[in-house]
Amino acid sequence: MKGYEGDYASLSWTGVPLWAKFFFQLVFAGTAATIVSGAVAERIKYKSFILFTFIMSIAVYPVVGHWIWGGGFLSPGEGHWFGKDAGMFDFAGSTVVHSVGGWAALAGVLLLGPRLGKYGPEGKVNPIPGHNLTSATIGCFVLWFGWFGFNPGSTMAADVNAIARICVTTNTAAAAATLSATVTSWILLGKPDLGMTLNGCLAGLVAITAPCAYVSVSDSIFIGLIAGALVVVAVFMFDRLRIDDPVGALSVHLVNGVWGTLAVGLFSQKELVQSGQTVSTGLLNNGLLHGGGLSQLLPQAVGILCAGVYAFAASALGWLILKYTVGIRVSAQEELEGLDLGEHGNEAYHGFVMALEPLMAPVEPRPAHVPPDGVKRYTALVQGVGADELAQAWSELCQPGPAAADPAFKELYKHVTTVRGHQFRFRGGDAHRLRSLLETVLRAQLGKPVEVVLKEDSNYAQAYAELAEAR
Amino acid sequence: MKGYEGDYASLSWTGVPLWAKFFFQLVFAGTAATIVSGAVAERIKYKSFILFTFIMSIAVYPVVGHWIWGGGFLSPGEGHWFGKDAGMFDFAGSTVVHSVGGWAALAGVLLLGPRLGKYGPEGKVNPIPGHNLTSATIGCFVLWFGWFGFNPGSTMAADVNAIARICVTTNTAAAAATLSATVTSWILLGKPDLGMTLNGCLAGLVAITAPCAYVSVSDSIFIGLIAGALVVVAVFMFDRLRIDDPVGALSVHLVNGVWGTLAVGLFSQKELVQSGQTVSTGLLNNGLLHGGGLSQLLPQAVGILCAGVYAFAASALGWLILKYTVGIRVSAQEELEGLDLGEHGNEAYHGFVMALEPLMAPVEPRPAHVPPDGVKRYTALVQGVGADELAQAWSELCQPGPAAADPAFKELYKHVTTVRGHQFRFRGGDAHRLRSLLETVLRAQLGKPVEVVLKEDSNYAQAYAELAEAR
Amino acid sequence: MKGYEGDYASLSWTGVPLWAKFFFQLVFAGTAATIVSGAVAERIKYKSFILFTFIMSIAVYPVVGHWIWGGGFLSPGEGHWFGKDAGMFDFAGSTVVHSVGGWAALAGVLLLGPRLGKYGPEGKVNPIPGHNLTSATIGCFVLWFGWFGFNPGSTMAADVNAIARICVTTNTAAAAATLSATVTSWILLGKPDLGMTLNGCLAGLVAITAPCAYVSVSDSIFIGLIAGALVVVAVFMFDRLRIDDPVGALSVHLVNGVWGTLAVGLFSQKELVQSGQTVSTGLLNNGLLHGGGLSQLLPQAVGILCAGVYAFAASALGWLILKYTVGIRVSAQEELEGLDLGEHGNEAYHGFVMALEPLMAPVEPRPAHVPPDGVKRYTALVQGVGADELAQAWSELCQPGPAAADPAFKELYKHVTTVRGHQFRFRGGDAHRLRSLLETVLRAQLGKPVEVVLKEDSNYAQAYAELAEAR
Amino acid sequence: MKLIVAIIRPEKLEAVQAALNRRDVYLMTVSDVRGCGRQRGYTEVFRGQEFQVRLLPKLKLEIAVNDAFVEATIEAILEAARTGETGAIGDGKIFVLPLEDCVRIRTGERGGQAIGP
Amino acid sequence: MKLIVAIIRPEKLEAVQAALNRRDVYLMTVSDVRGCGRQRGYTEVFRGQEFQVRLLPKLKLEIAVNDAFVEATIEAILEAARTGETGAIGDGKIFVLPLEDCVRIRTGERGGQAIGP
Amino acid sequence: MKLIVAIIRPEKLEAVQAALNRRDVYLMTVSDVRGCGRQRGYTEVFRGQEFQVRLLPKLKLEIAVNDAFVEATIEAILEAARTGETGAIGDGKIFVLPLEDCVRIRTGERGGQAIGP
Ligand SMILES: Nc1ncnc2c1ncn2[C@@H]1O[C@H](COP(=O)(O)OP(=O)(O)O)[C@@H](O)[C@H]1O
Ligand SMILES: Nc1ncnc2c1ncn2[C@@H]1O[C@H](COP(=O)(O)OP(=O)(O)O)[C@@H](O)[C@H]1O
Ligand SMILES: Nc1ncnc2c1ncn2[C@@H]1O[C@H](COP(=O)(O)OP(=O)(O)O)[C@@H](O)[C@H]1O
Repeated sequence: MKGYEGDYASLSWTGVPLWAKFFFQLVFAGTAATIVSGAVAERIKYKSFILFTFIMSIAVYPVVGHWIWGGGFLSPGEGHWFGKDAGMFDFAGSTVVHSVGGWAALAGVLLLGPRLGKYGPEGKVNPIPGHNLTSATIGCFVLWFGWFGFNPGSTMAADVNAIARICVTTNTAAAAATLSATVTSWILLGKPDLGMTLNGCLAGLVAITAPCAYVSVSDSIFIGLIAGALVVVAVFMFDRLRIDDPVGALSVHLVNGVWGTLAVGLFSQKELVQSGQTVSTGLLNNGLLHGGGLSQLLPQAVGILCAGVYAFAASALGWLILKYTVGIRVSAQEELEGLDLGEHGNEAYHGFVMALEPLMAPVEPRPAHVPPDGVKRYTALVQGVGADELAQAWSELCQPGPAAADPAFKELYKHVTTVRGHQFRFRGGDAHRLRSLLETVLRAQLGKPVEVVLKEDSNYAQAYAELAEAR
Repeated sequence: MKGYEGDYASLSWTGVPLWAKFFFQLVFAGTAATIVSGAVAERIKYKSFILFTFIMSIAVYPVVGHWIWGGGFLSPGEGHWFGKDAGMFDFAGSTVVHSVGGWAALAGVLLLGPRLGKYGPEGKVNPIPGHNLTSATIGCFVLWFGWFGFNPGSTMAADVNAIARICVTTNTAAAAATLSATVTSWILLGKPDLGMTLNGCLAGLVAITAPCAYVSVSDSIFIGLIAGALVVVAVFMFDRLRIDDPVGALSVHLVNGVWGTLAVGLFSQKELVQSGQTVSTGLLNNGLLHGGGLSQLLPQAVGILCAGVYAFAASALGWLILKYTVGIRVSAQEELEGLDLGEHGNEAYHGFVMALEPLMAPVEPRPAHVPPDGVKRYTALVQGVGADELAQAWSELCQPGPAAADPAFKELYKHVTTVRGHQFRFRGGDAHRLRSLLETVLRAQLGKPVEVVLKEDSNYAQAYAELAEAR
Repeated sequence: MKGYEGDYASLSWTGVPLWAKFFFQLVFAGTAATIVSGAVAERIKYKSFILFTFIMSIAVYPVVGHWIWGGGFLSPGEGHWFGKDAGMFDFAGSTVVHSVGGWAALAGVLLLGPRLGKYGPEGKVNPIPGHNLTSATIGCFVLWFGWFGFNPGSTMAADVNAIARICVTTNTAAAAATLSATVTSWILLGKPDLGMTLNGCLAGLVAITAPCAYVSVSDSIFIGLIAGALVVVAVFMFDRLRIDDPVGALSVHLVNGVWGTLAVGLFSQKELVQSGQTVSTGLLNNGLLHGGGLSQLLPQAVGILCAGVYAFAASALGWLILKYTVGIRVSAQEELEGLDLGEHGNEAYHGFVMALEPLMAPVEPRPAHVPPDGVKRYTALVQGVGADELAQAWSELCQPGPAAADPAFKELYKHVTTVRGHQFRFRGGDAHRLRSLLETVLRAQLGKPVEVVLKEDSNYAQAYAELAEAR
Repeated sequence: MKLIVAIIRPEKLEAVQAALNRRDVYLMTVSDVRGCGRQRGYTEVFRGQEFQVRLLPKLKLEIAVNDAFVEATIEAILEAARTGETGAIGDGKIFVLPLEDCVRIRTGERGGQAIGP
Repeated sequence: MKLIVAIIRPEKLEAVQAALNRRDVYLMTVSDVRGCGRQRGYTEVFRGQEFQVRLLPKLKLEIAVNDAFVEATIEAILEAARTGETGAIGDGKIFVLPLEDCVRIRTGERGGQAIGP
Repeated sequence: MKLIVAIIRPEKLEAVQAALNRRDVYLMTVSDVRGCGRQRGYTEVFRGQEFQVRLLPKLKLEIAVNDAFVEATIEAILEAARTGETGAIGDGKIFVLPLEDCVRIRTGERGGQAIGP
């Protein structure tokens, strides 16, 4: 563990244990990879996605992370691009995590193409609506909650004042963006689309990620408001460009990752930064709107560009390699049936009562006849009682109650198939026994004797035919 | 930020950063507003609800918060109502947050009226059951978890002993209430209704919110047990009163907010309070059951009353203004169709396969005839083979397998519509080509030549008629 | 609270407040009880399960907890089984919580028997798939998150280095197990079963629970990999043994609880343990793979055995008592209908539009005739206009639009039942009024006078018959 | 015997059931369907894209009755399933199918007497 | 040709399928319905209010068969769909509808030979 | 009048609707069903146990038409519901049932003129 301050420069901001930083960075890397999943959903091969997450967390995220957070050429310092008085600042990863994830997603989406049926001829867009907005809402809230780990946690120190302010800027931007996305979609669409509201919330969170520690609470309102409007417009734009992003990940993470990083250059205030908070924050300059001119905006813009070019190129290369080796897109048939079945062999929701086992061998076309089963059928004709009276008696016998519990009836019942007029049909059983049982139970029920004439049906099919005729 | 100790008295208990307190209070205010949402659900206009949350967090919650927590007239102190030795105590907001939210909800519910169909004639109550108890259960657990932020967090200090005890009182009350609500509903209804169990849990949490720091763990059991029974009875009561509260928010937050606040006056114990925990807790008196007489119970009761009157009146006024400006209730039609569609233009659950685009112009009534489409139909009669043999051959040709891959078959197949007896019907294609194709594939399949006689149907509708006749 | 260091030895590791430890232990005990719920699901009586959780948390968990964590005979120390230089180590409960829970579940499952239809004749297994994999996935993530409370929290001290490393070992094992379960199921089943992936994740977490503080991060990878493979194999094994465990709780908690505890004996490293972390960890020996021979493995194995025998026996006894008093299994009918209905009287998912009230008294068989309702029916014959023209006119009258708003039409419309050819049928209303209304509206629509001949149907049933005839 | 199949608006189920019961018709089988008719679908949006739902939720009632009940059943449905004062597009349709036979599974009874309760 | 429509208890599907297969009837279409019959609904509670569910979950089987199979199909359903020793209210009904024609979409075959597998 | 009942693959709905509309058939009622036919089900696994789903998701279309439209309706379904170049097992079936009467609920119209839009 010796020398880690040197070797793991990107992990060495402050005196926090190495493993803690590792864990923290691991979550960031995981987040960057997860962003991709939403954009490529519903058509990507599971295998390729797993492989891509390795590429992402080995070759894409760490490089940009080093450039910006690890003392790389975008950070301020002697011998770095912007000299020792300036540098790119990205507090908790609008660029490092979110726009990098977004660029990787964009590369994937472009190589995958849209889902089947998403875009019709003549610029027609066919939305494929999410199937469960309750889940989407829970997801959004979980992310909002998790962001209070990301942003304040990035202070990497128990600096309560900074943490408190970061919590408030984070939350304020999220709330402002939620409102502005709602209002924007209300104006543009006539109704406040819940999907937009949720994406607006996330957009605000992404946008405030870079500037959360460097801007005042009042400025965080503006950052959020703009983020919320941006996400709505971006969703429209990507659909116009026929870039199919099932969950809006590009609009949320890519577009607002860029916006949030730029926002540092616009709104940052030197005096807000607590000394010692992170190694380098003493070098932050005031943003454009706080009299700092371009001194902070420029590094931000350059950083966005560099990160974008690298992340897009590297992940496009990764996707291309996957495309021409294991393949990245499932078959059209599988896509229509759903990837839960094709990729996992599971059904995501399983509710319908169904035959659990293969009840039969595969059926082949065959001539139409009912196979005989060796069990005899009998027809019994009940005489000495009117049809209505008989029907009434049989119906009462079958009522739940004491009669039904009669053992004679039970024995008889299990052989009765159908009853029409004076005709009783039986399947199986001993003919004489059945006749006497039927006489017994009917006599008891009717209170008068009846006579039962029984006929064994020599031939199964014929019996069926006769009975059908009798109808 | 200067002078905040004075200006923001309600935020100035201890030495915690202003922004941290702001954030904490913000969450409380948000909670109070959220309580309302459940009670007015399924019939309120989205717009009006958003506007009401502004009223709530600007004009209702902060006023009561100031009275009780911000050195207002209900807090102990020189010149306040109860003098300097006594005052109302509400540790984490049974009154400030929950009953205030409950009163606002009650005002809203009364002005909105019940959901359509909830109450029938002659006092009949028609339950409108929740659609997903899994979601309800998740929600309850999330709240339970969140409460460990609310209650222990309200110490506003890293006082580990107090925090630990508050965690335990909070949890104990919740568990006791869960059990008692389950048992109560078991007794009253014959079955342990899960909805009641969940509401019982929340009821216990609401009830312990005010007293959590002031009572012993053993007393928290009683507080919880009573809360759980109360919530069940309250649900019945509100339904009897025809006050329609879809999620039981009134029974949980209003009734148990009141109960929890009173419980301070019954169970509080002076010696449990750690000095310095909050500015004013040194002034807590023992509760009625711990020998303090009415010295604590009275201020609690007065506080509940004042808070209730103000919160109800202020929010009723707010709702009334909304009712006569933007309106508060959706149309009956929209209510029946569901507010997801009417208010948001989304469907909450989207599962059914459907036509994604407007497939047709609006249809107008028109005479009944099939429009000709310019494509010719042919009828082919196959001669020189029995009907059964022919049927068999065609069926085999259509089996997946090598035959089906035959290009001649493929070309033929795409024009075949139906096959009955010796008659094949075609749509489109060249007549002579079709005849020879049919002869070819059948000869190959049957192993003997057949003759095909072809007839072009001059008239579309007539052909249909003939074919129908042939049946 | 005096003397708690002595009385509550299992709670007395370090200087943490008693209530905090109580709370922590309470969550562990609750967890052990919860493990059981998944394995006995879908057939157990709610009442018996509630009672069993009492048995579990009073008589099963605390005993083993004392043995291992509370200075009992399995812990190291003078006069204990392994002497003062060795003892069993289970950092956060692979044995104490998870395998104990698993043994209790096993006892329950064996006494309950499998769910109806789960096992067919001839060793046939009929899976009963989970109904919502979204919920299952959320559940898994929530547990993963919660584990960061369990494992690092078990340091019972703000030892940041230990906490950071425990976070990383915990997470690494979970990730490794997730991957290995996915790959194992991919190999064995041909597809990466999501259920296995989720259970793999939990398996890794269970397995790392005992060793998380005692092993290096690199060893945690192996612990996880093995856990993931084990869980897949165990699921198959239990199904082969016809032990029906709906959620795989045995494979996750029992099998991997055992594996995790053994892993301490294989991978533990003395030098990783921070002194003072817990009272006794100074006595940890190196594991088999780190040169410690059996000095640590043996106590682990013995501990697993003792804990297993006791937990299984005690809970089997508990289940048996319940079985012969309140009963543990619901009726077959209830099982088929679902326990949500039978046990709780709720439906878990409620979506179908339905009659909310008993619309009718129970229906008894009765003769077939339509009851007269005292309202007269009329038949009107419209004369002086062709059938087509009349149909057209009536259809246009019914179109939404100005005509439909005509009060004469409205009055007429509410009595019209059906219209066929020249025949209009009415129900109720005054005969002459209806005739003149019909004449009026038709004249206005057709632009020419028509004559309406009206006939009162003396007999309801007869009228129906006639109308039917007219068809 | 006839099988009467009615497509109605979901919110009318209770009213139709009540109207049927008044005519001594109690038994029916109900299912969820989506109807494509003259009624304009509604416009939904999903993340900003509008689309028209042309298949509207309806309920299908299947009611097997003896011939004597056919007209009464139709009348009951007409009485209860119309919307408002003048009806509205989308109120649904009734189809009458011939029914050749009916068997009560429990008793094996066949024909007219199996159809009722 | 007939279309046999059977309303059965959901839990009987497998048994009925097996009984049908023994008679060489394999093809069917199944849907979820709710039935309103003589069977008393069950009482549900929701947050304390009881209500009776009168529409009970059932399955509807639609089985198109040639005439020769009609009786065998009915027999199979009767054999497998009854509850317990004496049947129970709510076991369901079978409706037999005339079927005029049948077309196998894949091959275009019409009539009796299209009905089977 | 006939009631045409078609069982098709879910993914073919839009194509079938379009083909019907070209023949001036607009009205229909759609429902979710599961079909048991010759088509092999797919194999699912659940926590390691494989099982075969024999009831495959299908859509049922119910289309009431006047006699003149019967053949056009069948043709439209055949045209649009077949899979690929040679059809595939599981493409579904069409059943034609006689329809005795039809009532438009809104207007009370009966018979042929009630069937259309
Ligand atoms: N010919 C038909 N075949 C099948 N279902 C139909 C037919 N006509 C109407 N329907 C069903 O009836 C419902 C109502 O029809 P619609 O045309 O909207 O109303 P209206 O007949 O009052 O103008 C449709 O949604 C559809 O489910
Ligand atoms: N006349 C009918 N029309 C339509 N469906 C019916 C009819 N009679 C019964 N059913 C269906 O059959 C089911 C069982 O009927 P039920 O009356 O409960 O049982 P039983 O006939 O054994 O007394 C009902 O739930 C309903 O779905
Ligand atoms: N005789 C039948 N009765 C009811 N439904 C049937 C019948 N035959 C087929 N079906 C329905 O049609 C669907 C397709 O049938 P299938 O046998 O798979 O295809 P194919 O007829 O092309 O060989 C089945 O899933 C089932 O829903």
